[in-house]
Amino acid sequence: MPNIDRRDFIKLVGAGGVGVGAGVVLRESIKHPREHLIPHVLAPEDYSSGVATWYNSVCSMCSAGCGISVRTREGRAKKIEGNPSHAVNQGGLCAVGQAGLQVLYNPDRVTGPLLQAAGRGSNDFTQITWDDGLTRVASRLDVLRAAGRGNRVAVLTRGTSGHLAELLEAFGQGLGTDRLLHYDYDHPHALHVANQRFFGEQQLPYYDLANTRHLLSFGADYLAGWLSPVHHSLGFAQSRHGGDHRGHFVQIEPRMSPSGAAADEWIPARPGTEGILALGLAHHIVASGHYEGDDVDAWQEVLSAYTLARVAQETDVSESTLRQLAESFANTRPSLAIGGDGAANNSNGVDTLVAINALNYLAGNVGEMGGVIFNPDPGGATSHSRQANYQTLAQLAESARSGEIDVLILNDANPVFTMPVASGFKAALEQIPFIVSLSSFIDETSALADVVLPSHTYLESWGDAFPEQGVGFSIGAVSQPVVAPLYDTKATGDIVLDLARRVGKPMPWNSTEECIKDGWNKIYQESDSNTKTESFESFWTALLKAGVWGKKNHRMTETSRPNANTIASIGVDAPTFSGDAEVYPFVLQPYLSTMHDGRAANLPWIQELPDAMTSVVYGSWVEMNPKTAKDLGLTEGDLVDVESPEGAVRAPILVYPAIRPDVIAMPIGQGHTNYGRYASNRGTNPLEILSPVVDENSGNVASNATRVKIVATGKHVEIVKTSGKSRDLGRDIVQTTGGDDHTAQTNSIPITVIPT
Amino acid sequence: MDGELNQLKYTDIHNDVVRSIVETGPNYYIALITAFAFTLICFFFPWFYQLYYGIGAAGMNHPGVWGTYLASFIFWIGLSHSGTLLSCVLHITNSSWRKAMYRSAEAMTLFSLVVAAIMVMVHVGRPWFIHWAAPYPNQMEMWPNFRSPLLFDVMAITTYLTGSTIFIYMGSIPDFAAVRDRTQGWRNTMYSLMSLGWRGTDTEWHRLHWAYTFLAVLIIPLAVSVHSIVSWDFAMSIVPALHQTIFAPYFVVGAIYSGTAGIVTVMFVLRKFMDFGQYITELHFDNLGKLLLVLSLLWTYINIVEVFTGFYSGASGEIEALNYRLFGFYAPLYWEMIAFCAIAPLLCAFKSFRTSFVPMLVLSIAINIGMYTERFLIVATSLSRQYLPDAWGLYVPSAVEISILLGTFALFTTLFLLFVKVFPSVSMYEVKETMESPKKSTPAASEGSPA
Amino acid sequence: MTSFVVGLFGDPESALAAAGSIQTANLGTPELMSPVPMEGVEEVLGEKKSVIKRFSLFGAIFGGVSGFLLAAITAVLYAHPTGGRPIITFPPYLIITYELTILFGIVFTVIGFFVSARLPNGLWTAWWKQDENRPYVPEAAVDKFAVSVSCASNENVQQAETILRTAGAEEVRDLTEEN
Amino acid sequence: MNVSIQPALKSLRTAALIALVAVVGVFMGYFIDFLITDNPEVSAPEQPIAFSHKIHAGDNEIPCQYCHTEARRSPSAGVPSVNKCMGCHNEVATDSPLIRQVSEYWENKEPIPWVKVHDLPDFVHFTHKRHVQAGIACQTCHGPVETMDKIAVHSRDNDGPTLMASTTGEITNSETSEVGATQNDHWEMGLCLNCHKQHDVVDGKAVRVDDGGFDNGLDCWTCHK
Amino acid sequence: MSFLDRITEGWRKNRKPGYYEEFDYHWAMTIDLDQCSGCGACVTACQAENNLPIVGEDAFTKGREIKWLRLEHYWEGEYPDVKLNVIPMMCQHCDSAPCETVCPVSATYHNQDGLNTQIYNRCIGTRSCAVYCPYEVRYFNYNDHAWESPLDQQLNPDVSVREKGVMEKCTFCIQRIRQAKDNAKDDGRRRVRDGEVQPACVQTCPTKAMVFGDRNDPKSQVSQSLNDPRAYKVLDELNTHSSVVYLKKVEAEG
Repeated sequence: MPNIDRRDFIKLVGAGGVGVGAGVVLRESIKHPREHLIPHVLAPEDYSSGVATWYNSVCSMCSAGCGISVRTREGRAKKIEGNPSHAVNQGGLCAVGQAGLQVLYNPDRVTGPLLQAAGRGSNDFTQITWDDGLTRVASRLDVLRAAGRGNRVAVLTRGTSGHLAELLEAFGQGLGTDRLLHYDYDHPHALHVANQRFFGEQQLPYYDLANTRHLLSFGADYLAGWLSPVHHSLGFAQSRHGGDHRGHFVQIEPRMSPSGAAADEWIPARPGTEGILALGLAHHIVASGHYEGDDVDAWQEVLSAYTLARVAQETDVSESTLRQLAESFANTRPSLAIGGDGAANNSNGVDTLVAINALNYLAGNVGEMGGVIFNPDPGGATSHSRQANYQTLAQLAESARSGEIDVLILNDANPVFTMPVASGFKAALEQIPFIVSLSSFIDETSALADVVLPSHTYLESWGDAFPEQGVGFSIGAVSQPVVAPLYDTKATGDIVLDLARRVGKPMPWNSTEECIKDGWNKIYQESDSNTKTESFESFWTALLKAGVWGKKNHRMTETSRPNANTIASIGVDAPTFSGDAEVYPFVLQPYLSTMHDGRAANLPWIQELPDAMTSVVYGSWVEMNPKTAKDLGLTEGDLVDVESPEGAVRAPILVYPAIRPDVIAMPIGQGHTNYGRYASNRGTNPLEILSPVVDENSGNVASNATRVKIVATGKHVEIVKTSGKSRDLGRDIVQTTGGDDHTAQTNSIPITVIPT
Repeated sequence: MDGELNQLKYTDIHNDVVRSIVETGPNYYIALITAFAFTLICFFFPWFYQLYYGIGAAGMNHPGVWGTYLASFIFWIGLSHSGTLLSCVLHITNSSWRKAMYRSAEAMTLFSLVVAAIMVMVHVGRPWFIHWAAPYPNQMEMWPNFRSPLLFDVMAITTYLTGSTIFIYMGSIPDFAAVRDRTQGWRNTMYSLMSLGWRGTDTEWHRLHWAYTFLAVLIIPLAVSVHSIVSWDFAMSIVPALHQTIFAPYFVVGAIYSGTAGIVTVMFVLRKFMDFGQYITELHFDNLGKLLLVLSLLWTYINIVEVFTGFYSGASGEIEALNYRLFGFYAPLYWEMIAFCAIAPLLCAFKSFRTSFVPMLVLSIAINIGMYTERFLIVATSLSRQYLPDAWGLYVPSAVEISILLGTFALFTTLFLLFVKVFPSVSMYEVKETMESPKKSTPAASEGSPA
Repeated sequence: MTSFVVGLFGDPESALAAAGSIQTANLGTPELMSPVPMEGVEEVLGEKKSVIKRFSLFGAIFGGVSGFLLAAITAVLYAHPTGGRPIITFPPYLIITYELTILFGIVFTVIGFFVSARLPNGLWTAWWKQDENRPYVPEAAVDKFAVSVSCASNENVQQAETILRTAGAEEVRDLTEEN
Repeated sequence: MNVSIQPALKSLRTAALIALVAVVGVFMGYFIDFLITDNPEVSAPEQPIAFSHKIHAGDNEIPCQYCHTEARRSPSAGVPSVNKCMGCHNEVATDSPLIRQVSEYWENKEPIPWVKVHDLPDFVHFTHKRHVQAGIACQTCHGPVETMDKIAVHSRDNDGPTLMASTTGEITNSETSEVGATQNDHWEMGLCLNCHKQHDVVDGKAVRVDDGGFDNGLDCWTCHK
Repeated sequence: MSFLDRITEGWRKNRKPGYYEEFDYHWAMTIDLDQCSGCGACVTACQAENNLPIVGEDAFTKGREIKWLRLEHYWEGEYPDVKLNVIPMMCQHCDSAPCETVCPVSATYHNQDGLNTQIYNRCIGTRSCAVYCPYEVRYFNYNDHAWESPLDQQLNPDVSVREKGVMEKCTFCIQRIRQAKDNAKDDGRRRVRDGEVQPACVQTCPTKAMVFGDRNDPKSQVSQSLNDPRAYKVLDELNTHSSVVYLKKVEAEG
């Protein structure tokens, strides 16, 4: 040991001290901090911590009305899954349905009543109390109602079905207004009209994809956007591998949709000529004697003009293909023809769909398993009667301009986004002195509101749904709150009830729940006695548990005969397009993307979901045939202006192998200017530049009837997509096998009915 | 060299070398501080930022999950070869021209290895858990996975680092002793310790000789194994254009190649700035030049074989990957590499070129640039063109990565500068050995001894 | 008390010669100190044997065995099967074996060197009595060749000095009093 | 002249000594901190209400799961809700100051912010359910809670905690008393492994099988997912 | 049990390759490409179930998306005879997985259910597994991810949120498998019933194109589906012995 003098000693002590200090700090820094255990004040009955609880409800992301089961833990919604016992989706659920959670937990939700004092569109909202907000609205309504001028109040809601719709009806009556409009951009107006005209049916028929063996789809993207995608997907799968025989699917559309990709044949007919093609097939079927009805002569006469030769020439589909199509359609039993989206959104939309109905009729698919089956009257109200088409909204705008409307009540409808700029709808709304919005989000339309009375999301509130397209029998489901409301919001129904009370027209219910229960009580009373439970309460709890209700009231074998003048009225004119073909060489086809009509654009999961066909995320694009692109000297990512007679939007080119050279396609959904952090100022909205070409029969805008031209800007952007190279260079990654005889076991669950 | 060294006496060497350690002018310190500053700014700051933000600070993505960090790792490992390896080979074949330069060559090995080890830390996503790759008993009862090529690496590099450290240290014990006697104060203390009280007795010399030889024998296979193992990090995968049997020899040759070039660079620097002109002579550059020529031919050969077999295989994956390397996004780099590593070295065929210093310096630097490119291409091209075309992607280094890459060179320089200050950068006793021992000149000696 | 007589020579030959004559004069085996390894020492002073190679061999074997066992045992201690291969997989473990063989080979060689060369100087005095003081002349590290003789008695000292001088030593030192 | 390295060493001794002291200091510091913060007496955090498990579980022999009801049917043992406390305490010892605190919380309808003592990292998904149902005593991991006035992380003595058939709360030294005796007396992976290596579940109960190896919950995904 | 016994025991037990075949379960999945419509529901379901981060547009541009399950698109032919083939690609849980051998710290290995595990808290982020995986289904956390409140309330408490520097990939929804085993034990059953456990993607698939189950149980739906003449494995030539089997798409004539 060396002799340590004082200095050394101090050094030693110092070193030791520092060392110890360092040691303590070290361990404290790597130690886990203390957490807290916060117990309940009052233990809830319906869940225990660490154990998941499931609630059955209804998905309201689109109008298909799928049943959902929501997994909750510690009172928070964790996951949405399809309700296996619900006949519409049988456990399946689409991406948007999954993303419903992000509607509930969206950071951009309106957290309480707001007042936009600083002027419309300023986005400068101030928090107000519910009472304040309601009084502001009620006072105005009260004055108008008292003066008997309730008609100066307009209610514009997103498509609501079930008893909530009835509640709104009652509210409208109470106010004395008939300006109660449901608005969904993608509501199948043409289909309703066509079926009304040909079959005389109020309801949409049920298209039995599951049992058909030959599907002819005229532009209907039944797997992604059309009516009830999940149910169609189930049917598709069932038909492909459910039975002993593999169903054959043909898709006729100018731009390949997901359904087109899944189909066995994809036939790019000239846009708008689907109806002519259908009649061509009909002509062949009748001419070749496949149809033996006693009215065959009438048919022959009306169809005589549509010879295969002419049709081939007009539709740009080879005659042989047409003949072969007609043959297989007539010979394969059962077969089914459906039409929608691309085919319906033309100036001749309704005629086209009528033609398709005729085709079904002539091939004998009406009232057949695997064909067109008529739906019974649904248990609850559906909203088609009130659905506003383009013309209705135009009228609304007109009356707003001429100052006939004092108050507009908005509920989750966003027409400012989906109406073409040419319609001048936005400007018209601004004429209305007072606008109140019940939306949960500030979207383009709500941005015009003076007062925002935010409503619950569908996961927080009561409701019910009776799927419009149905499943061949009456079916409905109750949507119950699965979590306690996050924010200071109210259920739409409760707000309306409150308003009604304040304007002195109280309704028989105190809450939405009561209203719903009341409605279901009626259904319970009507339900046939043998399956009746002993009390409504037990029925109600059973209903909530099952999450679905159905009634064995199929109209399987029913068919209908068109009368002489119906037959005579059949005929499809060539489609009309806005703009001169010389100046505007391309037809623009805006199609529904995963974001639906744009309402899902504020959900990050949907923004990050690669597009089904192009795997693009975050943004919009212009789809163009490789040949066209080559001619125009454009490559992927080149920024172009898509100019229509009405205006222009700017988006990058995406070379798309499966689209007609004379057609340009753009996805709907992006291009929001004011819809939360995830959607705003991203991509472009093709609907803006649509020309107001209207299908006179349906009164709805023909969204595929706008011609455009492409103007290169010389700029280039990188399209954000997850795909590298979308060609497998002979690497057999996706392997295929020929032949039709595949007897794989079914993966589909047979449709179940919960008896009442 | 005899021609030149004969004029010198033992004392002169002694003085030169000791001077290089004891008396350093301000220039040295300026150089050191600059190098260190660069290291801080270009290497450590970006790295700390990356530690804070995550590997996202670099340009890597999916599928390009490996990038310049790994390339640098291989590069520095490669540079480390030839230092010790060359010196061992030459020691065993005892070729005398090695002796003037091997000390600094070995130092190069040592510091390249250190830098390489640090690059591993930079590369991994959670360096604060890197110790899990080392086998030590722990309460989790978890051990590293000895089947992993990466763990081979860990083992090999640890061994190699230990080996070359010991090798260079043992070789310089006598020189420490020599310096010890010429220094005072803390230096003296330091060198007394480092020289372990070496006296230079016949016994000590004898033992040293044997130990040194054994080390050399052990280290040669080690060095070969090290870079083979590094190559297996790639070759053991089934990625097209990486899954190659030829990779081990390819990497070893490449390593020695770049290492030799590195030595040329270092030689030049020593010669220029520490004026060791008399010891590091044209002869060395001449020999190194020949070596470079041979190696470059070997390297080119292996490259051709790789491309040939790749295309000959006819497998879509292989062909696509090679196509991409030769003509794809990174193609300019590829051809740059060919120009620097396959064509330029052919100049070494001419003695006049080999014996002229500056051109050799330029060539050596060019070669190492080329070799770095090679490593980068191996990582980047193969990863961006794999089996599933839909998952193909592109990898471009980020600013942070490039800065860190430059920083590694600064780091290496710093370490090397410290080395020349502490170590006799030319081995005195071996240089003395190469000279003729002094003849007896005194008349007293002429009477002869009774032996 | 032992004293050391050290003669400094300017060239190896005469130093060797001196060493030889010292030995023939039965003054014990002299120690040679030189700046470089000297040729022909063994002819004069006889063969030298070193134990280093045994150390290296042992180290290598030890390393190899422990290397394989490390890999194998740790693998079964907490089995994590990978890639459908067996837990004890020879090809990779042979590489570990190889590396550790070399590692321990190197380490033990160094130990062998220290032991046989009795370095570090000064840590061996405890059990190497005759090591207590070992003569050293700094010139020997530069350019002189020294022959040191350890003498037990004064006459030996005289004798040694004369021999060294006659052998042509440039200088002869007696290092006795320095310790 | 002598060139032994000893003088050099001598001159370095003080420096070396200082370095040594510093290093040792670091380890000591680490260890001291360990002792302080993980010593049952010291490390037990102050709870908002000085609840005593000794009185409840020990003296009055209330079974653990009377309050921690979730333990047998949920991954998390669960903390009793305030009204659970009130369930007894609007009858029992209503006048004691501590109970008044409880009732204050109850009246204000506020939860009691208990401080978490036994805490696992977020990447560990431990389930009480399986262990309780397998008949592992709570004390096996939590230590003799019924003897603690203040809950603390229990550092084990050598014979370790015990495994027993009942989960009611009283400790019976069964034949498997060395279970969980482990090299680390801390809540770390080794603790779990040690027990899992020695036990297997035979018709729903954990029994000692001395069969190390791969199955029986040694899969990492048992807890880390 | 003495140290030596454990060694010998372990040696005896784990000598031969693929011995996990003897264990209770060997999970596998089949995907019928003839039914898959490429709608992407599975992708979102996976994101919702497994706390996959919302990485943002910037990360997508850099190619740093994290999608345990992705849809690969392969076009075939030119207009008008053009086809789009879509194939869902997720971790194939290979029985001889290239990624497992390369991990230096055994963060990924093969567990007794024949699953290819990924232990986040063990991972040190060398990313070599991602290089070795021929399917490129391993995704790396290049930075910490944030869930803007209240989006974080949706996070699944049964799944760890991964920190920066960690590799992650499809786990066949291990939390669900464990839950199913848990329930089985509650019912006093030794085995999980077929169809009792479904990963999020399988559960939500609108076309029921995916089937998941135990391959060791010959009666399970997946075992039957594995015998389908159309069954094939992607990149089978690499001998990865993957547990995800695809059923060939049918090219109908005309």
